[in-house]
Amino acid sequence: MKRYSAFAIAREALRGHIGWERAWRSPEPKAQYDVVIVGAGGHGLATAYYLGKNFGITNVAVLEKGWLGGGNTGRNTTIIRSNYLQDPSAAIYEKARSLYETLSQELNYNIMFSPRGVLMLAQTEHEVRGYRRTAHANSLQGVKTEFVSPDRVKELCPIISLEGPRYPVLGALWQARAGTARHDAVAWGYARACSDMGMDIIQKCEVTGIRTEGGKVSGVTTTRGDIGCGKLGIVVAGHSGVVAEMAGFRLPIESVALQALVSEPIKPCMDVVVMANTVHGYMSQSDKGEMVIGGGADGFNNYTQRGSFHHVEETVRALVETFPIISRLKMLRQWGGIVDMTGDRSPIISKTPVENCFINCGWGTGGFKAIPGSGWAMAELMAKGASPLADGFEMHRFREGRFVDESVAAGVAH
Amino acid sequence: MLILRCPNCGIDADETELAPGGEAHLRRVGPEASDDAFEGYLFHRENPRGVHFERWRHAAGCGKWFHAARCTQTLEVFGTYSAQVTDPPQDIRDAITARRPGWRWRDIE
Amino acid sequence: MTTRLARGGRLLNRGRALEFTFNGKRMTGYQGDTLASALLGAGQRLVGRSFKYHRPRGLVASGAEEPNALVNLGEGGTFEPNQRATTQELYDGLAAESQNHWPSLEFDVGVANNYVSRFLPAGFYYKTFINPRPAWKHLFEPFIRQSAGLGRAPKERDADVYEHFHVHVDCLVIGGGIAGLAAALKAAEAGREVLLIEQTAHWGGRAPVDGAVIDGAEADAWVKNTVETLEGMENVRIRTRCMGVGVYDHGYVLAYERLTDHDPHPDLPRHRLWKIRASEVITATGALERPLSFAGNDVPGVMLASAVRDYVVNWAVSPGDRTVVVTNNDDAYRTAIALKEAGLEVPAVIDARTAPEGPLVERVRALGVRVETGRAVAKVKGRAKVEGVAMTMQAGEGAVLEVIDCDAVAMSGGWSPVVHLWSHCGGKLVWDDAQAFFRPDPEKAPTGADGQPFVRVVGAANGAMTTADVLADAGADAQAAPEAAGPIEPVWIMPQGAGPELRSKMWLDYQNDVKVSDVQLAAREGYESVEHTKRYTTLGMATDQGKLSNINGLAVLSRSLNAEIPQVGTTTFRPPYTPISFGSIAGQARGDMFQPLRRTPMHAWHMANGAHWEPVGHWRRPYCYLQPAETVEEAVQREVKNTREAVGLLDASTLGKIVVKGPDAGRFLDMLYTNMMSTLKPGRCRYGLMCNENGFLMDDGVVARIDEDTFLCHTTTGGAEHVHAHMEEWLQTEWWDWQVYTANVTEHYAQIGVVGPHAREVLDLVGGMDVSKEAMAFMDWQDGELGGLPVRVFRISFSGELSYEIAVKAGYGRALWDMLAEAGREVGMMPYGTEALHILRAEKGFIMIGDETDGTVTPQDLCLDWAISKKKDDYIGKRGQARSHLTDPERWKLVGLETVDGSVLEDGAYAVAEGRNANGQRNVQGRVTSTYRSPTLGRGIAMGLIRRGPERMGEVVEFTRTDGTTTRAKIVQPVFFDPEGEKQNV
Amino acid sequence: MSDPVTALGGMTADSFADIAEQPPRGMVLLRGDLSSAPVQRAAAEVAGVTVPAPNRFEGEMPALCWMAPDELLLLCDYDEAAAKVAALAEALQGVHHLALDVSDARAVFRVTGLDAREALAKLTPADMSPAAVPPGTFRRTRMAQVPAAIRALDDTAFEILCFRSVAQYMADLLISAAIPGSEVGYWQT
Repeated sequence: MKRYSAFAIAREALRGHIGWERAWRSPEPKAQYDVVIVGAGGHGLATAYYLGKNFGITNVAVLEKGWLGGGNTGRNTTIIRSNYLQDPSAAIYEKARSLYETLSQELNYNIMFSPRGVLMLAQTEHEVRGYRRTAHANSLQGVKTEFVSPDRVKELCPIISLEGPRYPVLGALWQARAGTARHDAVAWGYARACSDMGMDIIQKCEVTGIRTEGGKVSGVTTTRGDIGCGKLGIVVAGHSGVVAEMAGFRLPIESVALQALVSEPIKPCMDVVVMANTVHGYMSQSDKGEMVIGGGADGFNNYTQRGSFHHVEETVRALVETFPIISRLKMLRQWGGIVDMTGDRSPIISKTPVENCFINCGWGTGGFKAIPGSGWAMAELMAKGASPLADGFEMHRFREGRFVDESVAAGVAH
Repeated sequence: MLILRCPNCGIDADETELAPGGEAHLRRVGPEASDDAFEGYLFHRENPRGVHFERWRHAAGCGKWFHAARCTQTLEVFGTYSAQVTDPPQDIRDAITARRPGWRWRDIE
Repeated sequence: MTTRLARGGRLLNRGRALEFTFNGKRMTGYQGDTLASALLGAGQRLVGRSFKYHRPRGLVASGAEEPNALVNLGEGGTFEPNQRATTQELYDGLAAESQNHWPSLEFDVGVANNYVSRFLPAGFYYKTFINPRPAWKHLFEPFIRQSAGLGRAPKERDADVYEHFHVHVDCLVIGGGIAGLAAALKAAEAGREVLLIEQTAHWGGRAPVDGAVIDGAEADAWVKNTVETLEGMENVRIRTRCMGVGVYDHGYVLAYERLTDHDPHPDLPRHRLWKIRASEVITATGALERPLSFAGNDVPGVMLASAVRDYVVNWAVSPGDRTVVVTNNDDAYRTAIALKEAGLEVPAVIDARTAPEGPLVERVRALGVRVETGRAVAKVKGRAKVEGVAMTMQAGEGAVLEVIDCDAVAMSGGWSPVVHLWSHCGGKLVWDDAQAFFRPDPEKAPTGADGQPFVRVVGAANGAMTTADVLADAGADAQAAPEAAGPIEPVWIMPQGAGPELRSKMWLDYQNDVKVSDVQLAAREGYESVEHTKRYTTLGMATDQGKLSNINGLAVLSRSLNAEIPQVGTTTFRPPYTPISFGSIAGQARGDMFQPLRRTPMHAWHMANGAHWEPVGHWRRPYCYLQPAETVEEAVQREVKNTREAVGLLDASTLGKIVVKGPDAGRFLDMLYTNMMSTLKPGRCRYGLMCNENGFLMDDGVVARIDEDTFLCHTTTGGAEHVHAHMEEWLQTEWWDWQVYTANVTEHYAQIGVVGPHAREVLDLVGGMDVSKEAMAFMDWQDGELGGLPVRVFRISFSGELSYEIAVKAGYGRALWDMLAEAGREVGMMPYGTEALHILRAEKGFIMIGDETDGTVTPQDLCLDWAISKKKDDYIGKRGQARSHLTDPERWKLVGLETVDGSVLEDGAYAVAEGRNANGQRNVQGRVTSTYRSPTLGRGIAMGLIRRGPERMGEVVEFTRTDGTTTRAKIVQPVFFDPEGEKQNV
Repeated sequence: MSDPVTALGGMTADSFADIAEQPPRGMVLLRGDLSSAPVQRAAAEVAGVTVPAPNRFEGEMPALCWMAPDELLLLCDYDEAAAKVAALAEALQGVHHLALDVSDARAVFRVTGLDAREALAKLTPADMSPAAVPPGTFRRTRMAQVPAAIRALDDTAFEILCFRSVAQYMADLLISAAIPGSEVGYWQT
């Protein structure tokens, strides 16, 4: 793989950029792989990457029914944070965050991780108590957060209206090392690195069936023929239920539409990410200058990548109230993705009733921030049969009443 | 933005007048139920890409619950019906069959 | 230079001159001008700088597709960035500034990027700025952000107001060109309720500009007649300045009406967002002309041929004195004709086609215009303005045949139907090879609630490109002379053999500076999906959302991949069609109307008596009542002490009150509550717990039995609606054969707590009811009269004090409150707020939903087993509570906590345990759920959940502190005050 | 005994539609099987008007409003509410039902004017066209962010019922929806 660098660009510039090689190969599928990953989104590609990097497993195919990174990886609001309440969540999101910090260097692909800091506003006494609780928990989890005063909030984000007027800002949970990254680049960077390790990323290849022998997975049937595998990882987010059904087991998952939108680009006016959960809105400003805004999720099963407009309305209403200056900005584009929600809104990284078949799903509205940690844990689980980072996220936790419930603090999972 | 006709009052209700209630025709299991049965009842929701039966409440309206048969891929509504039934009535099933021959939901066809 | 022509201008009112400023320079235009036409008319060619290379940019288009002419408009509370000059109508006093340059539009240091552009190819930032790591955050990213971003950020709160409007129609027609007018008329004549909307201020669209002849008369006449006819019909409504924003599921359409943008007014709504439910949507949104990709096609003065025509015909502005027309189709010849008719010079028409013929071509030749065929533009001469074009062979590689002097270039690469609205809700497209564009696939229309198509496309938007075809497609009875037009010849780059040097000067996306060479690079690097290419190059991601660039970019991509255009496909069309203000989306929901604010009947009294508010759901409750020179903390401590020592007055109106009645009411409540309610005696009260099916505590409150058939259930403030809905859900969807009716009567009553040693005296002073120990025991309730008002008195206590809760009809709430406050003076009564309430209950070890519970806590965790009936074989939550994790003896359970040093534990503090888990996290053994400074006991008290807590009385555990140290606290019983309950039983 | 007060003490506002909070109003909630003869008879006798069809009301005052398939709202003089409840209890002895005085639970606004319809259509997603909401309609819906009921007295006069605690919010909404000059001119006749 030719390394990317300023020098490489200079070299190519002088010869009309003819020397750039493909970021990833587009091979024909082989008949058999050690591991097949279904889904070439961030989580699937990261799983493949860490299988190779951490466990030397490189005879791997990543199958994608559309184009890589084309699902929720390329549709989210790119927030990266790890200020979660429960131990299992804090562990995997903090692992992800710390991997993000050096991912550009590791992949030799600039994913533009921007540790600009995330503010979660506390606008009721209940939220104040909730975030104080989270701050205490984080201090024991090795996650650096602090509960800051309204003055500090104003300092960090001058365009916030502290008065509310409806829900005065009483403080905020501040994670300075949280931030954002360029979502597409994360998928592309992992894809390039996987391809470079000799893995096959096969796009426009839809899995239509899962083959098993004696309760063990033996391969998949696809629109591009049968592909055998020793182990199978299902990492398909919104379509998990559909693929799980092919393998013959059910998931505690429901798929709903989640929306996001951006404004037209303006000059920098917001250097941090702000989440206002009392009024249901969060916003950051992209490097391009767009205000990036996350909307709510539909309350009904939905496989269209369109949501209901009233969620957009509620979010915009909340943000105009929180950031009065945006009222005269314009919405440039709105879109939707299909997210997979579990009973406790926390993910599933788990073995399945089918031997050698593993599943990683249920990230709901918060998957992007977890990609490196999720891939790391899934790879370890698939390679070794267990991973401390996956502990607590078993698919059967619900029958025991063992939830990883983040909604218990004032926080919501975005 | 869905519109569903509330079978209780006949109003074509805007989605913002309604409250979604999740999967329809769940059978509550009590203290005697097995772990499997209880997990199934509380967490294993149908999540089909296609024909689905679900519950809604006409919250900003007559306040009553009702059932809807809907396609989760096209959002086509095959019909709405009373919440006081344990299975989809025949006319609803027929309406679905007319639009989606060979459809299946749980053990219902 | 460019000038306003002496004659013409079909949209102008020359009688009304308007003053405006651009970058502080005073200019004059006319009523009917857009800001764009006025700028051009005033000789202002340079209107902005591009996003990446900061290249000088002029107007390219005349409408919503314009990528360059974005301005900062207005100031202060009415300042707005990125306003499109071509869609902003001119008004007197308009003040605009160009964007994205420093220090000035004419001299912009950012243009440096342009000279190093070869070092900034598509995606260059993915390949560099990688090392050293800190540099990205501190150096590269700030630089990139600063140089991006177009318009300025507003500084002030929006001075304008906005509103929504809901309508339901049979037929919504979007687009007021001749197709839309004809379709609307057709639908109206069929007797349907029709709404016709047009985004500009004018009806007719392109037809009048293009000299169409309908029913033997000029298009303008037909348009005028048709509009008058429609206006006269009862079942038709028509609106201008109203744009179709997006088409959503089930016939939901958003439209954006700009009410005062053309004529600012401080008091009237600026925008109105229409929420339309339409049985049928007809989109007649016309087509957009495509640029041609030749080197230097972004130099100011290079415009779309149709735009040149618009400026000349509509606004009598000449983009140039000598305009070269470059085309691959007949339509651009109309521009040559329009220019000649306006007395302007057309040095040449450069047509890429080898043998164009037909009436338009002949007419141009007849006008003596030189027509060069099989030719192309090699490159445009000039940097900040067009100085000429170098002509070459389209079939060749760019060898210059001749340089033709000119000061403007009118280009046409053909037309693309506007299919956005068709596509928003799932409509699919087909590639029309003959006309070289995507048009709606009638077989794959968006479908509605009934599964049937609900969107129809007519006119140019549907691929009908001549007036006659448009009218026929729209079902018009009107006739237009058939216009024989020669076939278009797709030209995706010009000349077709152009090398890298030229290709790196061919702009596809003007605003984002995406060039042919960038798309080709993306393809080469494997970004083969059209979505990959879009995201890698940012093609079509600018504020024009690729209206000009998408198809050209797509064609270049498919050529690079040696694939057919339809195989490559388009990117997804998403709303809005053009950007709409956030203000319009928020509508009226701002300030006081942001959310409903619920007020109790005593709200005004609280206001007048120093209430320090706390939002509780949509309610606002006094957190405490501030007296002069008192801090919040002091007020709370005073209120607690006074309630314990004298008597306090509490507004408890927000507590939920639900009547449950029927033969099966007792049985029903036995299922809803963990304890037994059916055995409650009329006249008595019982505290109850409510769980969800998971077994987690959901709500609590006092249930009073009114009579054999009737119960009154109190809920928490937040629980009222929720619990009522919960009850109705079970009654309607599970136990519909049970005979039970419920009613939420929360708001019918004001509820007032009189709490403290002197409570009974206060009630006696008001008079009317015997509330003595004998007459009313603890947990009794009675109907009666106080101060002449009918009341219901509950003798219940959430504080451990002698306490009465008095319910009175809301209309009398304030009256009763005033009487009690007056009477209470003698015995030192003071009102108290929610925080004092919390402390009072904590001192007694009473749990608070939301503090001790968080959705994962069971009654057993809170040692409330006494409130869980052992006799019942079922209640909601019983099965859930039997699951292994919920019966785990290691669960954290409720205890009291006493700090060893008397200090106050921090909110949410965790109890640390030995060691770390496999992920390196410190082990924990519990947490604080409530913590206060108790004025009664003069020290910190707390409740918490501790592993096996009740078994560990007396043990000392360590709790986290924000400063990193810990506080030691002893595990004790949760009841800190009056454990025997003597005070409440007096 | 002092007089009862409404949430806003009878506020009024003149916008393009006139808005006026109504004085205390007697309201009695009746839940029962509306298809059963005894319930129909009792309701009609006590109210003095016939039982309305779904989404309709009968009588301006006293009136019966259709709330749900098993719920009516009886409107009467404030002082008569208690007596009506008693009368219903009397008439429905042995019949499963629920009758309650809820007079103080709600606020009532009257919105009148040629364009009153348009002011309401700015707030509710319900179809407010004359065809969909003719006189006699009782439409329970959402207005902005709160549940409400619209009672169409005639083509230019409507009553809005909402919960008492949000009366101020409703008043603010109605006033802002009727800013003079912001008429839409959609249903003007």
